[in-house]
Amino acid sequence: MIVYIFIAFMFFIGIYGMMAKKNIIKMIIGMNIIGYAVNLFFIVLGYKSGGIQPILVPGMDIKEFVERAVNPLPQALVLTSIVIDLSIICFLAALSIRIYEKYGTFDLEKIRRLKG
Amino acid sequence: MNKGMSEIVKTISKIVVPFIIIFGISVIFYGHLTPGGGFPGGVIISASFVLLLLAYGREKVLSKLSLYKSDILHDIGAIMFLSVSLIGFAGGVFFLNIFNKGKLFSLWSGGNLLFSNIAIGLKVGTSLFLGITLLSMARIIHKENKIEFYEKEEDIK
Amino acid sequence: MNLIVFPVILYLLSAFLIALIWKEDEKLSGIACLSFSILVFISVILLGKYVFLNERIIYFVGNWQIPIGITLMVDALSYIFLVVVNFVLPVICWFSNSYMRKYTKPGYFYILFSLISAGLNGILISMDFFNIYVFLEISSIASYILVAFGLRTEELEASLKYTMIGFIGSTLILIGIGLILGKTGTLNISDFMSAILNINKIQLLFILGLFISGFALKTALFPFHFWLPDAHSLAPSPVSAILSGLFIKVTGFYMLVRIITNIFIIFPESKIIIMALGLISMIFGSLMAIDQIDIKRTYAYSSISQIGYCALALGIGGYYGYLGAILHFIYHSFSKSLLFLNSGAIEYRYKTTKIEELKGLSDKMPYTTATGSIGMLSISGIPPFGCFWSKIIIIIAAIKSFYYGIAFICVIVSVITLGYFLKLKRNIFDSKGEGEKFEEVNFNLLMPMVILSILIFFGGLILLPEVKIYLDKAVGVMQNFSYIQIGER
Amino acid sequence: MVTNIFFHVFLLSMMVIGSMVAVFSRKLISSLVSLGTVGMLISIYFLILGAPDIAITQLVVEVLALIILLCAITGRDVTADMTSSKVYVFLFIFIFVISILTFISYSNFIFPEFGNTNMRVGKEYLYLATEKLKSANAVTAIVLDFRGYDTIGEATVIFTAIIGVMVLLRKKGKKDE
Repeated sequence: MIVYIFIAFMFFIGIYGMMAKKNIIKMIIGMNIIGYAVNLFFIVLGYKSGGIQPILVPGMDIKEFVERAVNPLPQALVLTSIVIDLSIICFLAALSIRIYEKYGTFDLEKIRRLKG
Repeated sequence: MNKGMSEIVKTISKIVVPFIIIFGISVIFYGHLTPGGGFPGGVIISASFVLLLLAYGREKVLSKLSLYKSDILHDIGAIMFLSVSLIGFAGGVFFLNIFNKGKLFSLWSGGNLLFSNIAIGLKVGTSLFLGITLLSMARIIHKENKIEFYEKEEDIK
Repeated sequence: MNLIVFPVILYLLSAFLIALIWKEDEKLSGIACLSFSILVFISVILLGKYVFLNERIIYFVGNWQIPIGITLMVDALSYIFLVVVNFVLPVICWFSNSYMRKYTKPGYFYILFSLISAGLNGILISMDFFNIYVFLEISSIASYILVAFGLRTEELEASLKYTMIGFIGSTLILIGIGLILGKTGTLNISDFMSAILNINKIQLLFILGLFISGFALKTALFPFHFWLPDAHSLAPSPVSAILSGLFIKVTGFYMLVRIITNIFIIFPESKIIIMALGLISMIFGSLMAIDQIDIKRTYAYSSISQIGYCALALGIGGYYGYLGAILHFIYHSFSKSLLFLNSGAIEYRYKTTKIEELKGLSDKMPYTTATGSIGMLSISGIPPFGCFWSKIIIIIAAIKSFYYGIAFICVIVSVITLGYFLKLKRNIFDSKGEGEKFEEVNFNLLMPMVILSILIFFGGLILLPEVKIYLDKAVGVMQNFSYIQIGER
Repeated sequence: MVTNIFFHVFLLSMMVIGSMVAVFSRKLISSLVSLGTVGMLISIYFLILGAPDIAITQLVVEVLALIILLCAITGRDVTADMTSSKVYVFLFIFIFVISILTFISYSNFIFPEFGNTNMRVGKEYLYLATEKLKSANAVTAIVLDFRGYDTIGEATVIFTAIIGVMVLLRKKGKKDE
């Protein structure tokens, strides 16, 4: 139960960094933290207390391996969502470079050319 | 034009980078036996290229692996992985693993796991290197504050 | 039976091949992208025989059964979405073959175009929560890039705002999938449905809330609509045609339909939430669209209100409600894509889409005026054209389920829509202003618009009995299909 | 694996502090560095939770994300002003309080109990990976064979991002500009 509270704290810190900050790079950092919190949430869902990693070591018996191993499904999903977050950050870095070239600053207040 | 970092960083990275690349390749090839696989191995290899990029500056690295070559490799990796899945059509279903499965701990054990690992490793490795070099090329010349690329034509080819 | 995977694979193959070989050559990449999209349309037509023969196709990727592997499923409802999406995409690709010459490096546009179409088709055919999320991510990232394709200042900022809000939507959906994985351990929808019985209702309500807010954010229903006008009006015209014609419908509306009518069946009151959201966004969209100064912004606000129509029809439910929702989706896709292509043709000649700078188009550009006015009249619900039939059916559905107030509001909103579209038509097409006139756009830009307007013109034919059978099957899917039936067999 | 809860709580509290520093610090470079520490801690925590290849990927991907953001920052303004827009702060506090209340009151309904995971499909994956596919690493077997269709989508996501970087960093958007 405590683990979920910590993950929720990280998630809301990320959302705060994304919403309340006016600097584009700070927003990207906030998105990064949200991505970390959601990935951590997935892996924590698949944890079995005292479980071993889902990779068979030569000396181990298969029956006992299947009993004690951690749930491998969330780990397969986190592999995908880590790389999705990396590609969004890569795209946003290029976008922020481009916006810096046009506006001369990362600050969103001066960028408010679009109304509403 | 940055000429890379100090002499110490250059010599150390010259020693360390071959080991990183070998470690990345071993993570890719033994993906279905030891922890790792296509993604981690590919990302490790692109990290080693980026280390060279930071240590030696852009010209030396681009002379070895120019943007055009990494662009081609990056597409070939994607098509290879798609074709590994299309081979499954020969067995009747989209993603069928039609190769024989082999023994448990041998290298050829996972059917088409090995080929998918190699394809994904190639793709991730070259594409992240391509992305980071492009991002690092965008410099601002403060004269007229316009984005000035070093992307001269021969740089690309 | 392997045809089911072709829509996704062919578009992925076209993206990778264009990137590898034809990226630098403008003409060849356009022709390659057009030929691949026509190939996909043909494979979707061939797929039809299987879908309507044995009610639905279930396809196990890699021959792994239900809970292990990913299963793909196409039934009558997703088949209709597939046909509409894969008919409009080649038309837009044909239009952009000559329109995108104005932009530098159009080869990248065709790569991203085929990636968006791969994402849309991937969502329509898959039956696995995480698979839907991955293909949603592909099409979303490709659409973030396409909004910023012109690299002008407003487009970059609109793309930044669109990315932030799209990322929040995707994270909400991902957390919902995480909760499903945590509680039931499976990702397959039919396996999740069979494991649903031993979960308490609060858990399900929480997951349903996350999904509805995530997909409502993607489809720009009322509380989350503020990103849509900037993103759709500043993007290049073929891109805004894809975005507001197909993208918000497939990623938002189709998924809402699946979640409300097929997955979370034990919560009938979620329909009321969707009806309320649809009602507000319907009214808000049409009111905002009245005093716009830019053609494409009026179209963007009007697509917010039309999406409200579809959501309202979905919320009303019953045979007529669902039929009205599907019909309105079909006609609105055709006519909104036509309108955005039309504004693209005007921009191609006049270099601007401001209303006061465009005067008297009808004397020099007769075909563009004809197709544009057909699109405008159809969306505002004039009898012979397409959207009239769907709006009539939605009003009948509202009356049949005794929501007289809602039926009355529907009529008022369609009158307001008629108002601002007639104002637009009078100012741009029929006014006798001076200023230098440009001659008609060339054949390549014109034929896509003519095809779409012919389809809208003969919109009423879809209600003929022999065509209506397919619609009734799709409505039947919405009424009594639940994913749990797949698990039993 | 470490079982007592103290180690988990210590790492998680370090992460929360690190992410706080990352969001609230004034200079962008220091917030990036603290982002790096958060990524490192998460990679260690993945190891403890029994996910070695996720730990490798997370470590290297976090380093690359750091380098990407540094590329965006170098040569441009390095400090961010601290004032945050008032409207969003109140909106955020409102959402934060509401969700924490619902979180605490319903948490044992919503979230599965920490220790035992629902192995409904996980067990079959472990069994099938070792018996049928003869592959020792169950996670790679899932990623590439059982759910390989996801990984095609995954490879396309990286492909889209790199095409996006190429599109955004070209010199001129429109020809007539």
